Amino acid sequence: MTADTEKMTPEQQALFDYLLRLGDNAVVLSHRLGEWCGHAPVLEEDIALINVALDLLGQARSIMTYAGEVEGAGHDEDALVYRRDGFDYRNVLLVEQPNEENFAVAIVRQFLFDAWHYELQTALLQSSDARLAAIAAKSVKEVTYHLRHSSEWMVRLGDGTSESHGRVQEALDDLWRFSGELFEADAVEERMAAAGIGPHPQSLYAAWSETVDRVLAEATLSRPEDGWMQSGGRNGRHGEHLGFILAEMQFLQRAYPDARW
Amino acid sequence: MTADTEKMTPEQQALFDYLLRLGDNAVVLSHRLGEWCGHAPVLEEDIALINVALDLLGQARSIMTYAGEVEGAGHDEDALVYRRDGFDYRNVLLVEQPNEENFAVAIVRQFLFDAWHYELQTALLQSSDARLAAIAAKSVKEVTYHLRHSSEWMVRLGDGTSESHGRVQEALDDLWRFSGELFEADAVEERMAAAGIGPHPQSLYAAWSETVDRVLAEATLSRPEDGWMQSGGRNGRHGEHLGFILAEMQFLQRAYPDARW
Amino acid sequence: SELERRFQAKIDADEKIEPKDWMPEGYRKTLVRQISQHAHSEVVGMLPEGNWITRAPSLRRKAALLAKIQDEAGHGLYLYSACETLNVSRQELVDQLLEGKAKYSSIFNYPSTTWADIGAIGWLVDGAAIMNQVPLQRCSYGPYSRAMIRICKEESFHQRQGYEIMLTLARGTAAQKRMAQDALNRWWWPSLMMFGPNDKDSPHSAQSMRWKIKRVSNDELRQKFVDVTVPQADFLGLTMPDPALRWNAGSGHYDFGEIDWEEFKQVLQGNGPCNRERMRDRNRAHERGRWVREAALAHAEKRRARAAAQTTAVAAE
Amino acid sequence: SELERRFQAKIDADEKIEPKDWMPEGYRKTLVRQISQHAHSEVVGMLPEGNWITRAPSLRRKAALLAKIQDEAGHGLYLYSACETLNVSRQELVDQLLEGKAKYSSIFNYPSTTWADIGAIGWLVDGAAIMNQVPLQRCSYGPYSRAMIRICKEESFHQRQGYEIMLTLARGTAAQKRMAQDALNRWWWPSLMMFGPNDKDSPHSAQSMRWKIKRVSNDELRQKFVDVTVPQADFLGLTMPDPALRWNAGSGHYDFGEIDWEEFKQVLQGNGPCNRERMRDRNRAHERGRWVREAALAHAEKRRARAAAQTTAVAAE
Repeated sequence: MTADTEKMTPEQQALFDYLLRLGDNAVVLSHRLGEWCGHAPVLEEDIALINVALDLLGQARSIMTYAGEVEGAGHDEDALVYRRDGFDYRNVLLVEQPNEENFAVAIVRQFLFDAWHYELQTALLQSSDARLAAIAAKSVKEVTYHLRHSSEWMVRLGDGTSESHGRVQEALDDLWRFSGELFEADAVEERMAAAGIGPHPQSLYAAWSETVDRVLAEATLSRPEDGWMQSGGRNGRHGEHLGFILAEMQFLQRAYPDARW
Repeated sequence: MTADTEKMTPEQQALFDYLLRLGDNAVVLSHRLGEWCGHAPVLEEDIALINVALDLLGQARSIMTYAGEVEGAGHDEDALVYRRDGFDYRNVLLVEQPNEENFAVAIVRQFLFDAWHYELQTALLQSSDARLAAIAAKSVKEVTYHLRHSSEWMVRLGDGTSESHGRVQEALDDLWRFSGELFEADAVEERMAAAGIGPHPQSLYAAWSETVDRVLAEATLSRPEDGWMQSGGRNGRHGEHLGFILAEMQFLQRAYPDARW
Repeated sequence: SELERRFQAKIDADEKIEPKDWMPEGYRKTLVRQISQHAHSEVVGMLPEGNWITRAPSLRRKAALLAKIQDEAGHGLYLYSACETLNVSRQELVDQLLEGKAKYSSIFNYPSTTWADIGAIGWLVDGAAIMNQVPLQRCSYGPYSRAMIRICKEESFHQRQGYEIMLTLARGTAAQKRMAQDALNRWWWPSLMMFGPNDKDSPHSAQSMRWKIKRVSNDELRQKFVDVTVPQADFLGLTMPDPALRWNAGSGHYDFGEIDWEEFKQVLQGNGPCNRERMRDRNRAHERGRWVREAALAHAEKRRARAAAQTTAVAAE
Repeated sequence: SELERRFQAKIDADEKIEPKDWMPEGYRKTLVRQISQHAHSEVVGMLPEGNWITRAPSLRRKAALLAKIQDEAGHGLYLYSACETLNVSRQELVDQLLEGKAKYSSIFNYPSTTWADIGAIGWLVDGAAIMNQVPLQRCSYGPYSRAMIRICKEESFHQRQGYEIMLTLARGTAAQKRMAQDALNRWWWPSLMMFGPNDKDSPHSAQSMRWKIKRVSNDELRQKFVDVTVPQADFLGLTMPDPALRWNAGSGHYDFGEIDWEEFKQVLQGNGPCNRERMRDRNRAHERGRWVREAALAHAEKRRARAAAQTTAVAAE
């Protein structure tokens, strides 16, 4: 599927891109969480990780359905998720980073994302786009729980044993370079902000940063220096992992294009 | 692609099945070897493993091309490899077993296979099927090298350090249950043997077993007891790994069905 | 003894035994074995289904599958809790599983190789499980009986979902229908094996029946499952992989072929297609999670110590 | 000194320096750095291409890709050997790479995200590499010069294969053409960066030129690459991602836009999209292979000891 965007107005195009960014973040992070299934460190955590995965999947479905309507090319949620190529995916790089069978990586990735996602969904409650505001009204409750869950684990692991402290600090140092992309402004984001549809990305930074500081302090972890930040995912420039995610995720839909499931 | 086999005679059908068994073994083992690329324990071994992978791939191409002709449904090598479903794959379970990022597993899997493959290709030199005999004439030289390579590593690892000895013995104990399938006779194999096209599978056992004993003795490794043997791969009953192999391998052909590469 | 007599009288009167009640050691042991096997089965059962989460063919199906597996993890938790009321810790039970000393349902030693297997597992495996579990809602041990009531309700939802996946495939393209038939072929016999040995080969049953831990015999349950399932397969337009299967008007039941008990035995002995993979996966998850569990414990300990220190400080003021 | 004078005279006369010849320490060091960087680049370069082996879209392409990567591993081996003639062990060089002390071509810190990248790497990256390497066939150091002759021959084969992949895509479906254009967009600028800083910012070059280790300047090579490659892109029907690119009839060359030297600097400093992944992959392979290398050494030692014992025994008879 190549997005057939010829008939959209520039406003619709920007909204469509914006929705894909939101939806793809949820799809890809949900996929990474799903990879833990049956392999979490403790049964309660299998349940909790699936819970977060399910919430994100639900958010993705609402957003993608709406995106398909905005696009107006007859693509439903599955068409957008299962038939779109990697360079049309708009998720931030953070969420596609692999689990490495390392719970510390999963938790740090989740925490950096949740702290941002919470601010984003809270801001979207005020969206001038009624549909997005309605989605946010449901999402914000879920995301509140996600952030609590990942924050608690940051604290447990950071202020646990010296091994766990070392592992979570290492994961934090490693993934920090993907945090900058969350706050990048570009034409799409500016247009959404101007129209009152979404918050300006930079407007979320102060609250995010405060959450991070507060949790890291309680977790006795050091906040990494802001070095060079990786970016590109939101414009379709991904790392090498996404292709493998999609090969797996999309296989059945690609192999049996005429089937309904 | 579903094999459309209605027009084949029973002899052609048996030959087609037999060729798929040969070809699929080569395709799948070649895939597993390819996964090592850039991750081998030493640069010389990157070269050696690629070499084996390339030989097997070349054999697969000759065999699949022939299989497509026997089938007579217009499938070329790529159609047979890239558009066939998992339960139509006919490789033995041994070759689909994962690398586990463990060189001992790769070497044991290869050695058990090579010791059999060498006997098979040697026997196929006498095939009443001129095409198979010609393929064997080329393959037997390659397989001779493969067997030497994997045998040498069995000895190095078995008679190396106590760590390497333990690792390779563990891999051997674990993979041994897949060795029985190599020698199983069924209607297809019996028919091939009766027609002088392929050796009877059991006729290869004595020589294989002797090779195994000789190499294990030199490697100071213990031959595992023959317990319950796993089987099913040659009849399309695979483990859970093959689906992931095919999702990756076939993705591009499945995603872009109208493309040529 | 008098205690035993009163215990059995209570059971005979269909009253529930509760954790603080006296019970014979045999009763306790049998329950621990049975409930923990059931708990382990829920946990190991997450693996063949989890295998398809990343490849589920639509978002709706993916969500349903995730939710189902989440339920199973939840069932594992209730059942471990029910077991803990019998004075055995979850840690001990999990160790028994990981060391290969405890059993789990042998059906989970078969691989899930196509998407249709997710349908077949729901339809047949959950179907057989419910057949086994419905009578256990009336089990004499209170905590187990109550866990079963909750579990059965969720399982029957899963079973309907599985059947609906099969129906979609069976009414779908030729490739989908072939996938569905293949899954039925592979899962039918193992699901019949889920009811255990024939009654004549099942010596423990009599005592369990008296204790009302087991309430219906293996063969009766199996027959009931066959009778319910065959018409469902017919409705799907799929063929049961049993040439001996036929309606017996005289008995009012379906006759069916002989189960391959050698296969059953081999799977129980660890030689099923995936026994090693399942145990390897569980053991790896356990090993890789060790530092996390240790951290959680250490942190909880630190909090307790800090809270205690604070209390002392406040008290001293 | 007299030695230095004779050394330079030999170079000026276009004679080769061989391992046993006297050479200034600076010459040796410069060569070790350059050759080992080149060797490391071959090894790290296996990763972005190896990323597509399991997904190559046809058996023919898969075989060509495997063979290409095998060649690169072989180049790595020759180059480490050439380096070893300068009294430095491969182990030292590999350790320098793994500890992040040695460089490798920064182009390999970009990800290969679509199949078209395999085409673009062959066409552009190997194309730029050849442009750099052809003059090195005339390098003053014998072993390096001879390695370059062999390597250049294989590289130009790879380059043609890469171009052919691009051609197939560019003549293919709309989706394939889009993939090809996307790959060109991503690889064009990094491949121009492969020639290094502008001559005015490349202070080491003068001495290297005198020593005939470097034979043509960065900017000259870069210009030559642009001049050769632009018509190839035209033939493919693809658009160069450089609005400033145009033919300059006066100079007889293509003018092109300014390179983003900040990006170049960041990638060199370890901030490219894949620097961490590449080093992590190499380090993991090295760690996971440690027991294998130890076993091979231990076994070789045992064989030597046994052979020696046998010789002694035979001699004693």
